[in-house]
Amino acid sequence: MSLEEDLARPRWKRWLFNRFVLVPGGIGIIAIVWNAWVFTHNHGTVAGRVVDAKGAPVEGAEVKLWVFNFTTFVEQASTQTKADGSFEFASNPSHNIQLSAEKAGVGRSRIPVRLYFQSEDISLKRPLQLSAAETGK
Amino acid sequence: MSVTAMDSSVARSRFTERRSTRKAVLIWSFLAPSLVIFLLYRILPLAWNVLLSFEAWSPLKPAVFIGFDNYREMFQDDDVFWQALWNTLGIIASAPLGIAIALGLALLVNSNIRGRDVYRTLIFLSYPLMTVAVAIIWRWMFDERVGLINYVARSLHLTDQPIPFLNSFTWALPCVIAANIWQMLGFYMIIILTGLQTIPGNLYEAAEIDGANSFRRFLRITLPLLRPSLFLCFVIGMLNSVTSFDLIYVMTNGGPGHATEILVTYIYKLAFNQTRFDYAAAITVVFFLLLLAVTWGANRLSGGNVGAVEYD
Amino acid sequence: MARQRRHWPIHLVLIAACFVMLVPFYWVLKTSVSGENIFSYPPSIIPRDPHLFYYVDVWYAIPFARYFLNSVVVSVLTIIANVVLNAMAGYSLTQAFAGKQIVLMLFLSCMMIPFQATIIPAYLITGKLGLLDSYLGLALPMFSTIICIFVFKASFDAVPRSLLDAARVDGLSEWLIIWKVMMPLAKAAVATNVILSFIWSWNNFMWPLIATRSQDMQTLPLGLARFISYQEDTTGALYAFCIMVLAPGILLFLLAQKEFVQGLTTGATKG
Amino acid sequence: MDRRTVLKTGLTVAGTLAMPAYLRAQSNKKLSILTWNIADQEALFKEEFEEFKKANPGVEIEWLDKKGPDLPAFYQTQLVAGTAPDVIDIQGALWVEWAANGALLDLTPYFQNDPAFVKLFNPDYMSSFVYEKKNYLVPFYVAKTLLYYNKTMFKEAGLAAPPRTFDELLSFSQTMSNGEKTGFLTLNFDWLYWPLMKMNGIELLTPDNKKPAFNTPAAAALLDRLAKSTAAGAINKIAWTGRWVEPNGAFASGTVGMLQAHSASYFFVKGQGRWINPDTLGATQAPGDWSTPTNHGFGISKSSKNPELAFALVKHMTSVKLATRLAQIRRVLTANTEADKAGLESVKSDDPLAYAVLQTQLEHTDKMTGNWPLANDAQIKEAFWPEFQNAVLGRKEAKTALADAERAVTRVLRRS
Repeated sequence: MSLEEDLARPRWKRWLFNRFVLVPGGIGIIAIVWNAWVFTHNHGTVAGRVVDAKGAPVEGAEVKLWVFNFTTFVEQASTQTKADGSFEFASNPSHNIQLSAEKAGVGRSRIPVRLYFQSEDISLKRPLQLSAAETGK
Repeated sequence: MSVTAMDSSVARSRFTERRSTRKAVLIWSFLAPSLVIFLLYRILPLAWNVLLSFEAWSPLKPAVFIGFDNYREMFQDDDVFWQALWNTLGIIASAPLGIAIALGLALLVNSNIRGRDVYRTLIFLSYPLMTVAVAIIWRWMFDERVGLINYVARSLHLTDQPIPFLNSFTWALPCVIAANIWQMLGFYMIIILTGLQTIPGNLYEAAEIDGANSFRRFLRITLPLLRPSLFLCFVIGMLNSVTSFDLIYVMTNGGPGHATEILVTYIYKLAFNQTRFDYAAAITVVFFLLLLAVTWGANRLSGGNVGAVEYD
Repeated sequence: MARQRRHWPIHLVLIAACFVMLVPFYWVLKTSVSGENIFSYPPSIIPRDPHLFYYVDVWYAIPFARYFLNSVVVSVLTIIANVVLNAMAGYSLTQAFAGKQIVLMLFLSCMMIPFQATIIPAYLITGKLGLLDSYLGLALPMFSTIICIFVFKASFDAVPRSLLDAARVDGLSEWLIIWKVMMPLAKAAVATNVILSFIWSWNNFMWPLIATRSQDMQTLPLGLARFISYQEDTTGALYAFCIMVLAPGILLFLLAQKEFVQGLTTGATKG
Repeated sequence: MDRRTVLKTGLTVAGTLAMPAYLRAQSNKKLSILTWNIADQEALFKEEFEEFKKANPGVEIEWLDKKGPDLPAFYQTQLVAGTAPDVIDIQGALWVEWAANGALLDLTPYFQNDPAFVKLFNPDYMSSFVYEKKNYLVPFYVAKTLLYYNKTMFKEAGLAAPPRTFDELLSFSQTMSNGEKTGFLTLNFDWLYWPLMKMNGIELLTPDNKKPAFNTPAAAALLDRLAKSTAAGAINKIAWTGRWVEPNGAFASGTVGMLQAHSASYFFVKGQGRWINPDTLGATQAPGDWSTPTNHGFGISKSSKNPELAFALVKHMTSVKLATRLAQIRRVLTANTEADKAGLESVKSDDPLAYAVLQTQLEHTDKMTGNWPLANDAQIKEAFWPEFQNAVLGRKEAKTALADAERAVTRVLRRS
């Protein structure tokens, strides 16, 4: 045994650096990092902007947050857009949501949003564009 | 307690005697845990089934002895039982097909070619899969509308109409068998490879000197010496296939009609969907005897070695 | 060059075989990341607008982490018990003793009892042992498997007699002989045991279904079976779940396959 | 490590692994409830249980949920072991057998004590839970079959309205069938295809449920017609071979004119078929307004140690308030009249099509068929269906098939 140990790497190294430790270890580290990310980014804020057909911000549009429940989307919260057309929800609980925006005379819009984990903080890159043609869902 | 201490102090004969009783105790105590588990989860339940098969019973009702009525009904009146029996035998009969394919592949990856470990790994990969998942995968492959197999068949104009594989009385059983062979193939191959490795190379050399061509060498040397491995393949493969319930349960649930009903699924349905535990028990007993007979027959064919994996 | 030419048909056949073995995996993997309606015809070979959201759906549709943990605990228990118990039983079968044939027959016939027919008595027995709805109760019926006993037996049989006799002359007890002489030579059998018992316990469906009561004790196959229920069939989430369930098994196999595939095949030649 | 230590640690490990999860349902105030594949409503149930626990201090509730096909296996094992859950949610006709075997508690006295509670429910749905004049279940959520039709295909074939008679049903199907397109599909599990028989006046059993009554020339003629239509492609073969996914999926693909199925199909079909909107999909009663229910009801195990408490829990979960919430969240009807009204109201604006579908479930509840209270329903089904299937798929002469089915059904009836 002793001869072998002299020749090979130290025993602790052999126990530590083999694929049976490294692969699960690697997966474990990825899981920890991912969870750390999730814990710091799960406040449930959903932010975005609403614009009209020409791209100008829409103030006072009613934005609704719909949360997926079994077969359909259920209304969870609603808010009004500010002067610059922006809106923000603070406590989205889900990972599969839809946002709808509507303002009388301007039009409406509804978009699905998929998140990578529940309550993921997100700021929409593309604004909701209201159009008169969009009816219902 | 120490054996070393006794070694020097005890007379030779006494020593061997004590040693042999000690050894018997050791052997049986080594066997005991496994035996207990088999007793609890195999033998006792089998005995329960045997008793129940002569009774009329369902949960909450007292058992009544009815003699051979369950067996009489099974053999005389129950068409579904016969269909399930034939389907089960069909699946048993398909095992040699899978083994033949595996034998071919094993011979190929046993040759000295590059990347053979990669081939071995890839071919074996289907065996460790969860059967429920395999069933879902194949259900999806055979899907009538967007399954890959129908897609390929339609693209190549082999058929104009999509074939409803798993809903067809003709196709359902072959499809289930194909999925089963797919899953077992790697396992068969590994067992056969193990067997191939035990064949001494000098036998081949001698045969080559005698001028036997490779086909004759295969027939005269490989096949006979592989018999234990092939037997093992057959027994394990067959038992795995006919006692595994998940694949058919998820793929077809025995349908359409009873086209893919096998004895296990029928037993399960009888017991739990129709509350006929007594009758299901009778079928279980017949099923057990059937498997015993088939295994015994295969054992005779392979050269009568129950130990099956004796390599020496 | 001559060798290359001789081998290409073999490669062709093997590549075709591997293709057949792998295509179903691909088809399911493709479906699980497809962005399009998975029921539109013709199906696309390469997924359009691939996304990972089906996996997110699966994660939240069932307590995936909890089921996963349960499956792991049960599998680990099973693996340990299998390696130890099967090695012991396998060793016993290499020795000559009265009643060996009966034991062999018993083991073999035990393989022929379909589990579905034993559910009720098995449940009652587990109940009597007080192990319902516990990890141990889930794992116990699979603590020893016949095939693996035979694998160990074959492996021990291949250990040269001379080596054992030498060890006995050295005065090693049977325990030490097994532990120090035979087990190191039976690495392949251990690997086979680990993989096979893992497969069986990881895949077990019927027993956990019956033997668990609480949500907290469910295992992954139960989650998968629940997933087949009607609503989820309409999306790729079912296939995402398949992939998530299969991944650990495949990973373990790929990690241990060197010992398994190579060990199993080369180890036996020594006999 | 010597042997003894190994053994000892082994035992300790085993003990700790075995102990914590094993909690026997011995506690006096413990209720267990087993539901049928509705784990998706976990949040709702948890809330309901919390409320119940607040109203009944000291009560513990164990909630179990099993998938449909697995539930019978689980429940029966529990029955044998004497640990059956106090409250169970049962679908279809399974309960009759369990009631006949003495597994379920007769709820009639509870109903008599509480007439106000009984009045909450639709009497037709309520009466489908009666066996030998005793009430065994309280409706949890209900569904019955209806006829979905593909308006686009109707228009293409020049058909203005859905069929009102069985003859129209077949002739419309024939008109719409063309190449890959077929006219009609039905679900076939349980007795969901039975409205087709009932439309033609065919009964399964004599009124006393003692003898088969289906082996008549009229039935043979009907099976012949169905077989011919199937062979001609008017009726899709999947109607007789598929289970749940296949027929719904085929209809969702947009190539089938009509689908006879219950309301749950709507959500499946909608999930798969992107073509579906109020202009393309219609929902109406099948000809003759016949339908077969597949209901869910709560029963109480006879072995329950706290039947009073269990009934209180059932009452709580089917109360107007909670039934309304279930109806709204899961888009089902609960047979609780007030709750269904509220549930429908909330669906109306959001999903008019779902409204139309659910509306059919409240109409013609007096014309339900295929829900006979038979103690050996499953066995009769198993005896009858394969022969029916053989006949309509043209694998057997209708007359022979009916005769064979009669023999098989008689055998089942005689056995019990």
